[in-house]
Amino acid sequence: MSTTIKPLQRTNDFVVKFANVNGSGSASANGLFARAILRMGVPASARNIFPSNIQGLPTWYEVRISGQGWLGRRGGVDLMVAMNPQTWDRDLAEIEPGGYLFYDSTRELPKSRFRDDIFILGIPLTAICNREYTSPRERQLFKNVMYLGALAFLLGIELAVIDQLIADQFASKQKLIDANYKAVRLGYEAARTQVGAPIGLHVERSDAVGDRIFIDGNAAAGLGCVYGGATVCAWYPITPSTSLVESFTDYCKQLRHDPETGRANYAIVQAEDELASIGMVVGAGWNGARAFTATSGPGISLMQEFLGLAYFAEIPSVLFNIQRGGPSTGMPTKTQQSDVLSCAYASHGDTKHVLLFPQDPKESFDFGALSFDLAERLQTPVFVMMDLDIGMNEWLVDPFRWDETRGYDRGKIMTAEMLEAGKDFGRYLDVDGDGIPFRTLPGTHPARGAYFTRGTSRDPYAKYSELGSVYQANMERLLKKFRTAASLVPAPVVHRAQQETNAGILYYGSTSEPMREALSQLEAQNIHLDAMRIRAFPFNDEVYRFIAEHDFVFLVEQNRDAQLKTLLVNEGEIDPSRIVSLLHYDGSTITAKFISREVASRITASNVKPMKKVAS
Amino acid sequence: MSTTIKPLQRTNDFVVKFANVNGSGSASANGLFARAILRMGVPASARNIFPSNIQGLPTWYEVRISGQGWLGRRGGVDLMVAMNPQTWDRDLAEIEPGGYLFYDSTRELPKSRFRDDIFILGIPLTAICNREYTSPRERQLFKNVMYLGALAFLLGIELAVIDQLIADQFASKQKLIDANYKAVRLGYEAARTQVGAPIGLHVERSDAVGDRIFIDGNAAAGLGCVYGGATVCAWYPITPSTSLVESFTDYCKQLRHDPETGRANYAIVQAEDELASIGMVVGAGWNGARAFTATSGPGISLMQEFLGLAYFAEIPSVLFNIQRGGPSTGMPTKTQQSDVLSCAYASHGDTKHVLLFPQDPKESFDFGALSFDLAERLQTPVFVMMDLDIGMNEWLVDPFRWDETRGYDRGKIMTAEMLEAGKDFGRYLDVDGDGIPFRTLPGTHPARGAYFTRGTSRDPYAKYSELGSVYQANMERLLKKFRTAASLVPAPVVHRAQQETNAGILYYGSTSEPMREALSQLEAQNIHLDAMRIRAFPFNDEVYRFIAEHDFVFLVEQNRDAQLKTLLVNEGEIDPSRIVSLLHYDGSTITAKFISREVASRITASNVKPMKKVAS
Amino acid sequence: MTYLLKPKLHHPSLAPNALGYTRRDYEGAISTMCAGCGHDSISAALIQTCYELDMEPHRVAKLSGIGCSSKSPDYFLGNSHGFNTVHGRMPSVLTGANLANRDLLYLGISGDGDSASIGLGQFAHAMRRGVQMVYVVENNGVYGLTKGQFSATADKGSKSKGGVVNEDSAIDLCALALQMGATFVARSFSGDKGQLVPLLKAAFTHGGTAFIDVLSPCVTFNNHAGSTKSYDFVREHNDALNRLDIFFGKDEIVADYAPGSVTDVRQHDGSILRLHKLHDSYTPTDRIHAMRYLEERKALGQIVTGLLYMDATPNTLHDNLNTVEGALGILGDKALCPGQGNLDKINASLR
Amino acid sequence: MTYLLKPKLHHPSLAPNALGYTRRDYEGAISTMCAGCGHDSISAALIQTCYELDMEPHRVAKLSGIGCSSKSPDYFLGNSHGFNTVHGRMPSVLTGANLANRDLLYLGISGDGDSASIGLGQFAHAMRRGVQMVYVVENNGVYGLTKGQFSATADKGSKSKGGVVNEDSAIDLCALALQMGATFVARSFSGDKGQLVPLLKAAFTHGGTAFIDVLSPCVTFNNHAGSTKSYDFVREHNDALNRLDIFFGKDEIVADYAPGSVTDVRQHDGSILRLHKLHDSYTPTDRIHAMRYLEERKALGQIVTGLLYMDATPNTLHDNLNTVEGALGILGDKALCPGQGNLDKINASLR
Ligand SMILES: Cc1ncc(C[n+]2csc(CCOP(=O)(O)OP(=O)(O)O)c2C)c(N)n1
Ligand SMILES: Cc1ncc(C[n+]2csc(CCOP(=O)(O)OP(=O)(O)O)c2C)c(N)n1
Ligand code: SF4
Ligand code: SF4
Ligand SMILES: [Mg+2]
Ligand SMILES: [Mg+2]
Repeated sequence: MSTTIKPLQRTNDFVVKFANVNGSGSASANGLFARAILRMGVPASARNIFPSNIQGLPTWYEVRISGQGWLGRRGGVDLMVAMNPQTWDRDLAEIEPGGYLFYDSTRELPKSRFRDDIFILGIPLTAICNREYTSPRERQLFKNVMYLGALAFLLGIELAVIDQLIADQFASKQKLIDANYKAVRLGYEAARTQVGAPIGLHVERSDAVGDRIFIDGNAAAGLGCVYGGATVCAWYPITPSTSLVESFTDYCKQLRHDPETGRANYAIVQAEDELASIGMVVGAGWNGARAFTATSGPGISLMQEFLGLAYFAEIPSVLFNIQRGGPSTGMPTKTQQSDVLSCAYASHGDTKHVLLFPQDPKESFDFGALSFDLAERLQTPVFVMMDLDIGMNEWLVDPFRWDETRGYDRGKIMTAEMLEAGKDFGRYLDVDGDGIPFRTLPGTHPARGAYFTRGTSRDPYAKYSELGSVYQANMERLLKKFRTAASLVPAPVVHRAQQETNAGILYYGSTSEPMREALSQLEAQNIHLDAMRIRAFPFNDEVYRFIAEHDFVFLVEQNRDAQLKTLLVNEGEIDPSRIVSLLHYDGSTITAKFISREVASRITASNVKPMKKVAS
Repeated sequence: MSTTIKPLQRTNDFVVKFANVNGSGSASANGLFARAILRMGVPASARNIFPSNIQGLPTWYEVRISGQGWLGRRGGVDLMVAMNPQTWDRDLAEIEPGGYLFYDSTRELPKSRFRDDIFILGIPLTAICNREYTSPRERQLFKNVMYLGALAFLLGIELAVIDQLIADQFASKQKLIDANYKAVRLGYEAARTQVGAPIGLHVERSDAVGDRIFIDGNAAAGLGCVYGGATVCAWYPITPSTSLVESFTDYCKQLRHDPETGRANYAIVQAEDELASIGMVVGAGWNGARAFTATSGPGISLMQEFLGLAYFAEIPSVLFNIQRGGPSTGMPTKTQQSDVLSCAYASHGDTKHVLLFPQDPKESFDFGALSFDLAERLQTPVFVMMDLDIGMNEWLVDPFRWDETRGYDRGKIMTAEMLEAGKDFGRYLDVDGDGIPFRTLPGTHPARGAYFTRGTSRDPYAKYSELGSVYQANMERLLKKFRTAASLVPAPVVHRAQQETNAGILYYGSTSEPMREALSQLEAQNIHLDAMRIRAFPFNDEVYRFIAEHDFVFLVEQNRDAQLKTLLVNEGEIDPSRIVSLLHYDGSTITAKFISREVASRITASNVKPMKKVAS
Repeated sequence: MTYLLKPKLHHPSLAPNALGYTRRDYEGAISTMCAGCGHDSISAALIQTCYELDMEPHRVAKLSGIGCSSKSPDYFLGNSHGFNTVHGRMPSVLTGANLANRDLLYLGISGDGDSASIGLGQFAHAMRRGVQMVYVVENNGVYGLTKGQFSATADKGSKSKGGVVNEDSAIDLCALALQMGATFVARSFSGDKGQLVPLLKAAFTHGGTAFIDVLSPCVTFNNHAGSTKSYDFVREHNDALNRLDIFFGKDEIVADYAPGSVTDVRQHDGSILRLHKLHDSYTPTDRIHAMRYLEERKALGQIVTGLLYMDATPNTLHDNLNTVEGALGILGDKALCPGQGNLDKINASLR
Repeated sequence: MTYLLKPKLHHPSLAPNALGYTRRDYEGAISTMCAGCGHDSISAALIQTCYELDMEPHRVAKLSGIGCSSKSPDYFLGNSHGFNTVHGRMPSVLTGANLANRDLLYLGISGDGDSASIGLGQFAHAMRRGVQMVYVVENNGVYGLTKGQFSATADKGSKSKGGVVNEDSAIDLCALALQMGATFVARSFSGDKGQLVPLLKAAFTHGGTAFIDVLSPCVTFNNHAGSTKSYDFVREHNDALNRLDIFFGKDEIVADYAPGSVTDVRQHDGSILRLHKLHDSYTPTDRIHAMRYLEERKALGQIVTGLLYMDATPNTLHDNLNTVEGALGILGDKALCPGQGNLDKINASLR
């Protein structure tokens, strides 16, 4: 250790990263670690970095502890819990100078395998395990729990908090609880005896968490589907969307069985592929159910033909796209926002689809529920555009709320009574001037209101027609309907800079949390930006106004080709040179550091100083 | 007949439209009619307007005769051959005042069913047929040939020309030839006796056709595939692409059997669907064959997943997309250019694909052949973007030529010799700085050059990698390759206005022929436009320069959403307000009239007069 | 719900059925098939079936893929909702529709190209899931709508109109349906309404996954010599297993057959299927036997028609999912939304 | 083409085969499967097969879909070109590759999810086209890579690790392959290399469409009690039909068996398959019998393994297409381009 390096001293503001092997049971211990921080009232965020593999490959869990409440990924590591020899060198290299390395010191390592600008914390975990446990399974499992105990000592996490978490997790299985208690204490004691004193990174009780909850976006969205009244789910497994359906399934089992008969108020079918899952959703939507699927890029590609049908035949349907690294199989366990175009303009021919961009699990729940109202109101597919970062990581978010006075908006459905009363029914007739026609549900009336749904051109009364004028009028009505959509989808959210500025910044989805932090970092550098979070496509007029109000705007995206910019420029007829793209697409979670660095370099480079607004 | 209306008097400049019933055998007689005009040296173009049905629904054949050589659709009808009672009213309404109606007068019709501003030519075709023929089949077939004879008399088509065409068509089947001769003469005589004299529309021998040929784009593209060295074709039937594969099959049977063994130098497989057909193309392309498929919109949607694989794994493959009316099943027998976006950005994730836009059958042949060179050079899918209008209609075009000195460009293939010589092989290594790596073909060398192809991220040596930096470098190389493509694809074609002008007009594909005429019409109105025909995506820099050179440009497209404009604006960072879209998308063939009217109205409306260029 | 039917102007000879509907109430738009197309005969058989079964037209949902065959639902049951989906993917759409509302009767209409070529996967998976439906393939061995290419049911060695010989093995959709677990499998011929209508009736009342492969010649592209799907060929090689009568509660059951010549099977809804055996050995309740029989006869060049197999007590997808009675689609907010109370508990569990 | 092989540093005990390659020349990258995964045993069997068959590694092209199983081609035959395609669509890619170059040996590796769920259609159509290949499904009844959902080969009534019971009928890929016209159909078990390796050898020398369904337990998600694809279950219910020896021209054929206990079948390439019958009645040349046998044993809860069926003189897709010898992909401009002379004639015919 070079004497010039001082150990990092940080309270409630540091990053701990766990380097593990896939399938070694570390996830549970790591999760307990993050939760323990939260139970101490200190905000934290956690991210899994995992391979496309089941067992044996490297996997990481990165926890950022931030008393100030910055929940985005920070980058860099202050304490590395290096449990995977395969990635030792790489893991070591990531530690900040003055940071800490925690490792299993059972097997001695030559000096050369370490760094001299970091602090080494060796605990002979394997040796202790081998001493304390006999079965290989226990030895493996409790090693993880043991390092949790050691960290409790080193970072000052209250043992009572961990105990309570363990008790909560294993409910009434007292034997398991006791075994875990023991392992925690073994680790704690080992650290106390081997290291002697807590390190410079410290967790201190706080009340900054409030009533927030800790949940991943897929779980939240699955719950949103339950609250949104979804009754049919057809899906095909694909990372990172699978756990959304698992969440829906679990919550349905809990909340959606008829209290009297015990029978299910829902139907979940694992289809044979994504062509079938979207087909089932379209069939169910046509037949009056709130139906959805969850998938990722490859599934979206396979669904293209059906999406065109649903657009043109106007069938309500909801798709959750948990985006991962593309194209092709790409990086299936990494995060991106790169399916924006393939969803917005899905299918051959002229189409436009509604997209929602939740920023976190909370909005995944909200938009998840809302999407069904929109799909039925607009009679069209609605995409909830999440990503792996939101979907598969647990986030600290405000608790879910449900407005009990809110009823489901089932849209324009012509009932038997209306038909009986002699109301004129034309399936594709724009009666209200909003481009949205009425529909009837199959089985409504024995003699009226039946029509033939098809993907071919037809007249307002759903009669087959190949007349160009009839076709064109219908296509124009669909455009009108899309304009109506712009007023129904969630409006953008604006954060005004503290000072008037001629520059703005646009972003969407999981970029939101790092953006909050980046704006504050930039402010500290005296760079002021008005910020707007886009929450849906088609874009609300406010978005265009925001762009018009500023001399130029940045647009942060997690894809290579600036896909949302394409939509903005195209739909809003905006001069592309007024939008400066900041693109992060290597599959890792975007950081505040990345955003503020990119913005700052461009502001300097182009020598543009934030100026007074030209017009307001 | 109101006495104020004069009968139309036109020589080598009029439109004849045949209204028939699908499946009634009229196609052959109608084709003879068009060919007879051409054999008389008079340029003509012909279009089928047909339903998505096999028998019994209305179908039309529209022939424009133009001594001046305008081969686009004109609109309006000067002589209607109304053989379909179902569409009588509609057909009559289309005739220009002073025009002619030819019909089967066997059954008398009340006066009210006619118009009084047109000239009626009734011939009792059915009566004559019933008198002359006994079998119902003959009665139906020869009725068509008979009206051909009648038209010969009325329009002044030389009987000898028709006779020769019949002789050519039926080769040595003398009985058939004689029967057709007879029917032609029956019609001719009937017209002579019933009408008395030729009408005001007249065909006069000319030499304006030259050595041009009359062929549809699908036949031409199929032949282009033969000349381009395609050896594997995998396809699935879909209108309007099917006849492309039929053409390839026929020409292969003629030209591609080994002279010694009689065995096939090609393999054509009808796949079970489009997922399989593109899969086969990808497999064959990977394994060293020049492979293609032909399809239309729904097929393109189904191929999306494979297209992402082919992009990312860099597999040469050629797709002919004969575009039809979308979205969904849409208008399967109508024409559009509405798959531009779904091809250019096909598949989830960030992708960009090469598109070629032939203007007519001649270029369908040329680009068809060229596409294989491009696909192998660029190691990527190449789309030949035709449409129903080009693909399924016969056009008068220059004869096909093949440069005998030209060899196929097989692209960068690392051979056994190169490997043996110790050349470093990295499948995704950018050795030449053009973004294009070398590939080896399976079976090349027992110990070197084998690699594992996949759709997941990997390093330049094709080794699996989930490292963000490795992934990003590869994605950037793909962008570089795409820039290389811009310099290899066919350059745009420019027609400068006769006067300097600040306005330009862009167009592509089948819009070309009507554009030529529209430009001359506009010139006559003193509206001068520089015109540029875009022939490929990615866009050549010349395209951007052209736009920059003009104050504004029109862009004519046959889709609702201005899809090529989206590409232009997006890829070229062009201010969308500088591009004024003229959109024609009702499924009918676009006309010069439409273009010149739209341009003129906008030039007037915006009060923009063609001015001197600002800069040159 | 019941409604007073508005009187229509009917031909007086069109007698109303038990529900007061005439045959015309089961008709649809005018067919655009080629004159003589087998598909039109199947439409007629469906009209007759629904009329004679006293079905409420609006309780039927008819779904199809793309093709001439798949257009036909427009030409019958004009008072039923119809859905012409995409090529080869009707089974999934029908499955979804069925999930949304288990109370309607589902009729899937498809072609051999639609179900055996592009749609083979969806066909097979719908069969194995136990989706309650009547699934009819109008099988002509070609793609009619795209002008006569071979489909996957074209027999090896059969010739196209243009003289090309098919080299791929044929797919026998009945054999496949049996293998996949369909609980009612039959084959018939569009030219034999006497056989087809009772089979359709039995299928509609079956209560499980009912599949009928109906040979339906394409007069325009596959009715020539050398075809094995032409009217002549099918007539000549038809090997009918049995004839069917179906009796409902209201019917009087006539019983004067020679012993051994008929078998009665009671369906789950109480209706009785009476099978008049035309082949001694065949009982349509043995799935393995049915599969073998089909294969053996096929090897002899025969086309086995009739009821091949049925399971009188089928299990359905809804049974497996244990869904509530009635349509999921009409469940109200109360049944669906668990409210803030439950959300509070969930929130608490996430801290 | 022949090349001098550069000497590699080999363990001295690795004996070279007739071509001078050692076992290690047939190995691949280090496996990333879970320890104990059945798929790794199949990789090992493939390595042994190719080594013992004296195959030139670069004459093999190995293709797969997506899944744990489909990753395995990375872990053997590192000197062969490999193609990890998209989920469920390997059959079409392999077909295209085969069309391009008939001279390589094609090995398709897939999973039960890959081939029976998403890929069922492509699987079936590849079988019926007669694509020459060895198609191996590494069948574990679950989606391994996506963490243990049921695949379409999961048996009805079997239980997932989480205790959920599968309600859909299972797809038997061997039965389907037989129905579709595959000319070599076998089933084996990853835990029984003694059975698997000879079957693989026979499949590689078969010369037509060879399909082998290999039960390959997923230790992580489907090896529990209640599963019908666990090591224990498969061992207990394995009903082996026959054992195979394969003799090539160079081999001396040993013939000292009790009469009736063995059958010899000569393959198209002259190799002899010797079947040691374990069941009296079974001869693997009767397709219909094979299908029935499979179904009957399945009904008894048994897993039939061994060579189920083979046609010793298979027809292939290339035979049907009458393509030239050699790879289409390497035909030169001269063979492919008909030149201006022909174009002139065509132009003339179009005037
Ligand atoms: C994705 C897609 N591919 C191709 C087509 C073109 N297509 C329309 S109908 C059809 C075949 C129909 O054959 P079949 O199901 O046997 O019906 P038939 O016309 O013979 O009754 C095809 C290939 C299409 N509509 N969609
Ligand atoms: C289009 C598409 N959908 C879903 C997936 C996700 N996925 C990857 S592997 C797999 C299942 C693999 O199961 P199986 O073929 O049985 O292989 P195993 O892992 O069991 O060996 C799925 C659904 C995908 N890669 N692509
Ligand atoms: S083409 Fe064939 S299947 Fe289609 S309507 Fe005509 S006869 Fe029927
Ligand atoms: S998850 Fe199952 S199939 Fe996949 S590697 Fe592990 S044991 Fe094998
Ligand atoms: Mg058909
Ligand atoms: Mg599996």
